[in-house]
Amino acid sequence: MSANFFYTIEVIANGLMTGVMYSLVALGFVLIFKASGVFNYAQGVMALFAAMTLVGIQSGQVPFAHLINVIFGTHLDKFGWEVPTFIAIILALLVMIGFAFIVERYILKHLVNQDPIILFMATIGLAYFMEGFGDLMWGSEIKKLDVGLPQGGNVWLESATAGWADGFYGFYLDNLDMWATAIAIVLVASLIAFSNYTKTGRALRAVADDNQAALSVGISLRTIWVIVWSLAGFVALVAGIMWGAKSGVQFSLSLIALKALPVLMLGGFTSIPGAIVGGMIIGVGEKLFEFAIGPYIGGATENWFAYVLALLFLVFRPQGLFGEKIIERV
Amino acid sequence: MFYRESGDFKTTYAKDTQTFPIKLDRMGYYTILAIAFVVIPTMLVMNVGGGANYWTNAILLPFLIWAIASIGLNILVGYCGQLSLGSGGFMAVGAYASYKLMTSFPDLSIFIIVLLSGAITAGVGILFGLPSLRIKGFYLAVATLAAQFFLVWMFNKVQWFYNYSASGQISAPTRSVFGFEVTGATASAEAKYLFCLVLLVGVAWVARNLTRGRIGRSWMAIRDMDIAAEIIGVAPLKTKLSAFGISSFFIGIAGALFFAVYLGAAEVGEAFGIQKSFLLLFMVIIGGLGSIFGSIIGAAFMVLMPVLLKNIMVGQLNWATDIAAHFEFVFVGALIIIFLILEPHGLAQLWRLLKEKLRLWPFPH
Amino acid sequence: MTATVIDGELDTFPKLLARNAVKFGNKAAYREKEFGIWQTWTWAQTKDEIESLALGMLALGLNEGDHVAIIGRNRPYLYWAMTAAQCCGAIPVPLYNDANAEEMAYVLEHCGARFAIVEDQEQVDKVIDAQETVHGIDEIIYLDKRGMRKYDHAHMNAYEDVQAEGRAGHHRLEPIMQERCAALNLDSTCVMLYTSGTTGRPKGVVLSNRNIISAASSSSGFDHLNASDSVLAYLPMAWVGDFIFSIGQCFWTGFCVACPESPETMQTDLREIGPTYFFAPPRFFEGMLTTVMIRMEDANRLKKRMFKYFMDHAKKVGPAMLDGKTVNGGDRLKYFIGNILIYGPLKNTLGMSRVRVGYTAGEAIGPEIFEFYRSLGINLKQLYGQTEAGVFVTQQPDGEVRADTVGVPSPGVEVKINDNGEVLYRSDSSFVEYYKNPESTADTKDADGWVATGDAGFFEESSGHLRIIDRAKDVGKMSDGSMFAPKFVENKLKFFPNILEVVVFGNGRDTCTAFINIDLNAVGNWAERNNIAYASYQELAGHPEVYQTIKEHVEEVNISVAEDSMLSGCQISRFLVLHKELDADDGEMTRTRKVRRRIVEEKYSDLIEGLYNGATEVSTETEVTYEDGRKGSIKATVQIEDAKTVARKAKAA
Amino acid sequence: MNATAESYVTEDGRTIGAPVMEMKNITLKFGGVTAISNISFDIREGEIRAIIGPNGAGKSSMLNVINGFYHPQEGEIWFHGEKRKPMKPYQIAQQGIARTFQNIALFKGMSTLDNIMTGRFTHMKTNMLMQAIWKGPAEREENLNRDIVEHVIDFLEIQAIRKTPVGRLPYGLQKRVELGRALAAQPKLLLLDEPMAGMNVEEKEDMSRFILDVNDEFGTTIALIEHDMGVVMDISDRVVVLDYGKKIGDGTPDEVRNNQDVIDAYLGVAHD
Repeated sequence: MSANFFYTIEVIANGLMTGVMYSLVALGFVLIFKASGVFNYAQGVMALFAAMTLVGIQSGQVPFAHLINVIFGTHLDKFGWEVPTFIAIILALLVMIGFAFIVERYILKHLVNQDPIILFMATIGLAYFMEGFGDLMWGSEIKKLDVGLPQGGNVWLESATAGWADGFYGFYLDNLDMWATAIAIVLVASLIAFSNYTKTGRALRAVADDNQAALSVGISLRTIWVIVWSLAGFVALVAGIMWGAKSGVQFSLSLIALKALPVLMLGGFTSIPGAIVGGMIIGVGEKLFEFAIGPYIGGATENWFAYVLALLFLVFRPQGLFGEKIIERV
Repeated sequence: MFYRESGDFKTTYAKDTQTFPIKLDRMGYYTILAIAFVVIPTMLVMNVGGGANYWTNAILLPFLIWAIASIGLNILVGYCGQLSLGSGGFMAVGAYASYKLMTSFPDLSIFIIVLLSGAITAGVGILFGLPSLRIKGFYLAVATLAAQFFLVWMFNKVQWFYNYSASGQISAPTRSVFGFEVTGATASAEAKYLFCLVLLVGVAWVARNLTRGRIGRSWMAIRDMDIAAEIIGVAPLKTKLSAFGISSFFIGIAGALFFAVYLGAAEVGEAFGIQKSFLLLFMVIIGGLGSIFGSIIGAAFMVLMPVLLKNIMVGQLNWATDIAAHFEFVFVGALIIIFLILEPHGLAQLWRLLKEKLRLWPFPH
Repeated sequence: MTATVIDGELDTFPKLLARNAVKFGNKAAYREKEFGIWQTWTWAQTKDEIESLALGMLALGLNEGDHVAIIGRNRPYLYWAMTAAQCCGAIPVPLYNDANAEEMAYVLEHCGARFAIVEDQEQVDKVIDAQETVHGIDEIIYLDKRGMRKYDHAHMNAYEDVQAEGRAGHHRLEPIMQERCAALNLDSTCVMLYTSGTTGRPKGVVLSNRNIISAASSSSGFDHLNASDSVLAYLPMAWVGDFIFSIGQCFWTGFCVACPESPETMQTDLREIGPTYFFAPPRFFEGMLTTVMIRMEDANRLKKRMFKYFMDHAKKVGPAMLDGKTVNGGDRLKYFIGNILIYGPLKNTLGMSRVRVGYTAGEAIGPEIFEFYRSLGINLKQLYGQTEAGVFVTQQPDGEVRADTVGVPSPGVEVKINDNGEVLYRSDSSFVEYYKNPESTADTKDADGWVATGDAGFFEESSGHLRIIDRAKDVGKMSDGSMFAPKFVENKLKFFPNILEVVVFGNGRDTCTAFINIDLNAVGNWAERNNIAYASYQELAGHPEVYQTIKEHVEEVNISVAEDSMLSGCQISRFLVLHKELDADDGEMTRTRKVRRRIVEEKYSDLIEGLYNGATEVSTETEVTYEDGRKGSIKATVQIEDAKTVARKAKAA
Repeated sequence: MNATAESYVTEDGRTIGAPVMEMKNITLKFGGVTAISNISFDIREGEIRAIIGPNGAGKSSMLNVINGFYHPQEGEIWFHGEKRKPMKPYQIAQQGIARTFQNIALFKGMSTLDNIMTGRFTHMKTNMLMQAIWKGPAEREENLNRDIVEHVIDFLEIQAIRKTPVGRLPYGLQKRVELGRALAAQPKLLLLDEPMAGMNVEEKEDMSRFILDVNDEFGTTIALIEHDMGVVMDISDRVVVLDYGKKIGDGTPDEVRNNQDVIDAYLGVAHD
């Protein structure tokens, strides 16, 4: 066993864990798409916004402090208290639920019978809006997010595996990544349980299959939308915490979230397992590609690898890995 | 109100299908052309108000160039119904193509260079359009992100594209048309302006011609109902690729101008990042999907609006620039949503409705 | 007055055609909206088309003096057919294309048509139906080939095929045509037109070239019509006015005649063409004004107020400005602004912005309606005329236009009033005779050439303009001996947009009463806005609120009628809203939509009785004819309402 | 050529020619489901050929096979005496087969005129460069085709809605515009999928008249699916009856009317 083999294993493991993070964002897309047919481009920005809100609440920031200051000439900054992490998470979640209400009330309601492509473009607008709004509310500087998750490499694993081969210094895996993976798995499991074993969950699935059927069950479509957007907000919050803890809360977070798009294309827009498997494939694929080929072509291939992979994949299987075959009716 | 159409009747199909069938519109069109080609250049030469360079750089050039790009994207999205988020990447192709051509063939007229850059971009566009046969809707939109990220990465990493310069930047040497310098540091404001204007008028004219006839109808047929289009003999792939090609041709021209005439020097990630793709998409949505006129006013709107916001918030209210920038995001985002809800066909449709009202005046309908 | 001298060279239509083809060779003669654009024929092309058809008909054996029936809506081809018939020495007889088979059969039989040139399958079918009883129609030529493939073509040809044959045989046939044309002169029959006739069967009015050409030339001179003018031909081709405009004046001056795409698109086509010379019956202007008002109802308040403000101003100064009277600068400026904001756009949407000379005739036009158009700056004038006169008896010169007169005698026309108050005229344009009807001819036209119009009227002393009161035989006396002029009152009532048609009774009685037809368009619109549901005309007509509105109109008219001492006895004391619309298909009106009073009186005698015996409602049953010719009947209980009248003023000493 | 291939003249004087399209032993399956099973029939030049059958009988699938949306697993299609290779729908359109859809498939964003102009697509040849320049060949071609389209508009009596966006038209008119689009292609074979579905009696009469006129004036061969038996029996020359993907009758309206299998299928006799 050469060191290279173990390094490859390490890359794969890292890829898997990154992939889980992608999946986490992708899950939000899938939830909304299944229930309302909206392809929510703003999912990434929602994660960013959720993370910013969390940090803001946690650190006792005064919302819109900059704006209030320039308008009224005040010098507001912080309230001077710090909110315990758990309570801050609950509050941030409430904000995201409130946000879901607003989206349904002011946007979706008015776009009910529009083309999917129009809805998609509306969510791009929403993404822009939220990005500006989040910056206005909490400031645009890079923030550090600490919810008490362990950071840094796992020393135990590294030292335990060091020396398995010549020139191999042991597996380097990030503690946070491992935690994130665990949380993501719990989240996915609970989502699946939710949609299979609760009344609301079943209603959500009914809506995905047939709007009329759902109406006959007696749940209003608008309620469903609020629920799924709230759920998506929750998922975004979790994703935001993970990504934010890893690389700080900043604008690029919303771009990382874009990676969820190729994940979805691979996994299919309507499949939760698809989102997970797709995330893994993308995560592992891009890390391996960078590891194996990156150095020869200038590196930073993660920027595009996922998209190109998804593109090529789609040409041969337009419905994605788990999507249903599209039959054109005449 | 101002329309007097009675007695303005058509005796041939050519007159019936002309671009401005109403006399007043025709007159308005000629007036705008006269202002654009005579009045504005004169004012620039005379430097009326002393801000010729500011006006050219802050408003006129960006407007003209974005209008070209916007017409390009509108052909793909508005006419052919293929959503693309890769426009920034295609602009970059135009920019780098023009850079390579300018540095490789110093004697070539910049006019030819710009057109060639467009042609090269068209080729790249067609390549990335190939999957459109199998992928539809926002699947395709996401797929075009591949073009965006891959192309930007490529221009960043492959040194040949920027002639191995240390900074990784490209900068435009001085080149001229008919003896007038239009690129480089010494080019005059009016020369740059006129050069871009001529190209915009040319692009708009070609776009109008393409969209009014057989090809335009085949694009719209694919957009409105691809199955029915196929049944009357429209070959889907060929049609979509032609839209990708033409669209990218225009976007490539815009990219070349954006780099060579407007920026002068550029770094790919910054100048042609994904934000540019979205900006262009917003121009098309706000201006009006499926309207050449809409593309132009959409570009005007998206160029003017930030300048205006900045002037008000930074210039008048003395706010910090970053707050103004955040506001711009909020404003643009809200505007997009509002337009999609209230008027999915954008400013062009509002204009059409207004015109319809004026034509019916004093009657309400 | 002297008649216009007709140049000997231009005494027939083939000669006028030849002149125009040279003089106006490349100028548009006829246009028609077809296939989406205005197809245009120059005079040179027109000549070729006409002659080809003439040659083709010669080949089919058309003889001198034959009658050629022409049936269809206004289309250049059918106008050409008229001249083509003349080129063969035959006489064109245009027929009302909406006539039913029975009416058509009568006219075809009466004129003894040998050829029929018809528009389409529908008209072909009518002619074929008529052929069961009418013999002597040897050839049918149809314009539209659609659906015609299966017909027996032994004596039937497509228009273009006839033309093709004519072109093919032009060497052989042209000399014959030249010969026939040369044989024509001023006294040859130009056209035969059937009067719709308010009573009895239609009569064929024979008009010579002298009649038509003198009428065309003097009227063109009167209004300075010239080759740059244009007109929209949309009134029935069988009507004399259309013949004078679309053939007579058109050939005389060389102006352009435009035909609409279809009757439904007439308004749009009018707007597109924007004619400079326009004729329409009062009914048309009335309908148009009603539409304007209805459409303005939905405008926002600002626009409505603006409209009212400027229209009020226009009423004040518009007609005066049109007549060239002095108007002060401020008013002129205000009118100028109004012209930009309201009048100009309004005229434009109505298609009237280029109208230089507009005429209305046939019936009196409401002063408000008349003033409305004049105040907008449209030079709308009135004329008085009839088929027998080649249209023109009197007309209003520019600058002397009023709603209540019909103008001065047209050039070359002598007019006098006989002892009974009946208007008589004499001119070069007066008809030759009624075809195959010497008694009627003698009744109407005396040995000296004076033609009785059947209308009562008088010359106003102050202006020298003629005023028409009513049909001479309809002007009667009430039981107290005062004058009964129903038309006078009817017209006043008809000026309300809600009222479409009125019939006033009272001859030999103490009081006047009336039948009223509401305008379904205007009242229906009102009902819709007020959430009043109705399923039929009958239901709407019987609605109490409608009655109330009509009652207000009637009372308003009574006040105005009372002001005229001679006619104040004609106030309406009781009225009813009729349960069905008066209809030409039921014989209640003529095809030109004039009420046949006698038939109405007979048919609704029970209702009239109710009006005079004080009943508050009458149950009745009425026979109706449906569009497809089936007969049926409708039952109704009609309400009768009283209206306030004003006490008579003491008669002026 | 055998005896059946010879042309004959109908009672109303139209000439019906040899078969233009022959379906030979067509079988079409979706997964395990057999939509069409071993069906053969032909369509003769100049005739109006109806395909009828209860819901789910495979009628629409048959039309989809004819114009290339579905590719049958077995069987041959002969068009104008040649065996047809597997083709894309647009290639089949170029061969002169046009159709209308059961659910209106107009281009919603375009006017009536543009919709029908699109029907001329296969007849227009100017290339992209000429189109871009417009003046010259492209404009000439456009105007020439406009003239043809205007004749179609005139034929269908839809002049008044020429420039109206089709989305604003009532259902009956939309159907007519769709027929116009197919007619503009001047097809050799016109397929109509339930042209009268959802129409009232008057609209049906109009549509029947148009179909008969198209056949009569232009000699267009027409194959149509229609549910209204009265209309089918009135206007068609021959009828083929499908039931559960099988052909159960084929012949003149009279023959079909008296066919026991057909009567059973329509009266709902149980299938075993």
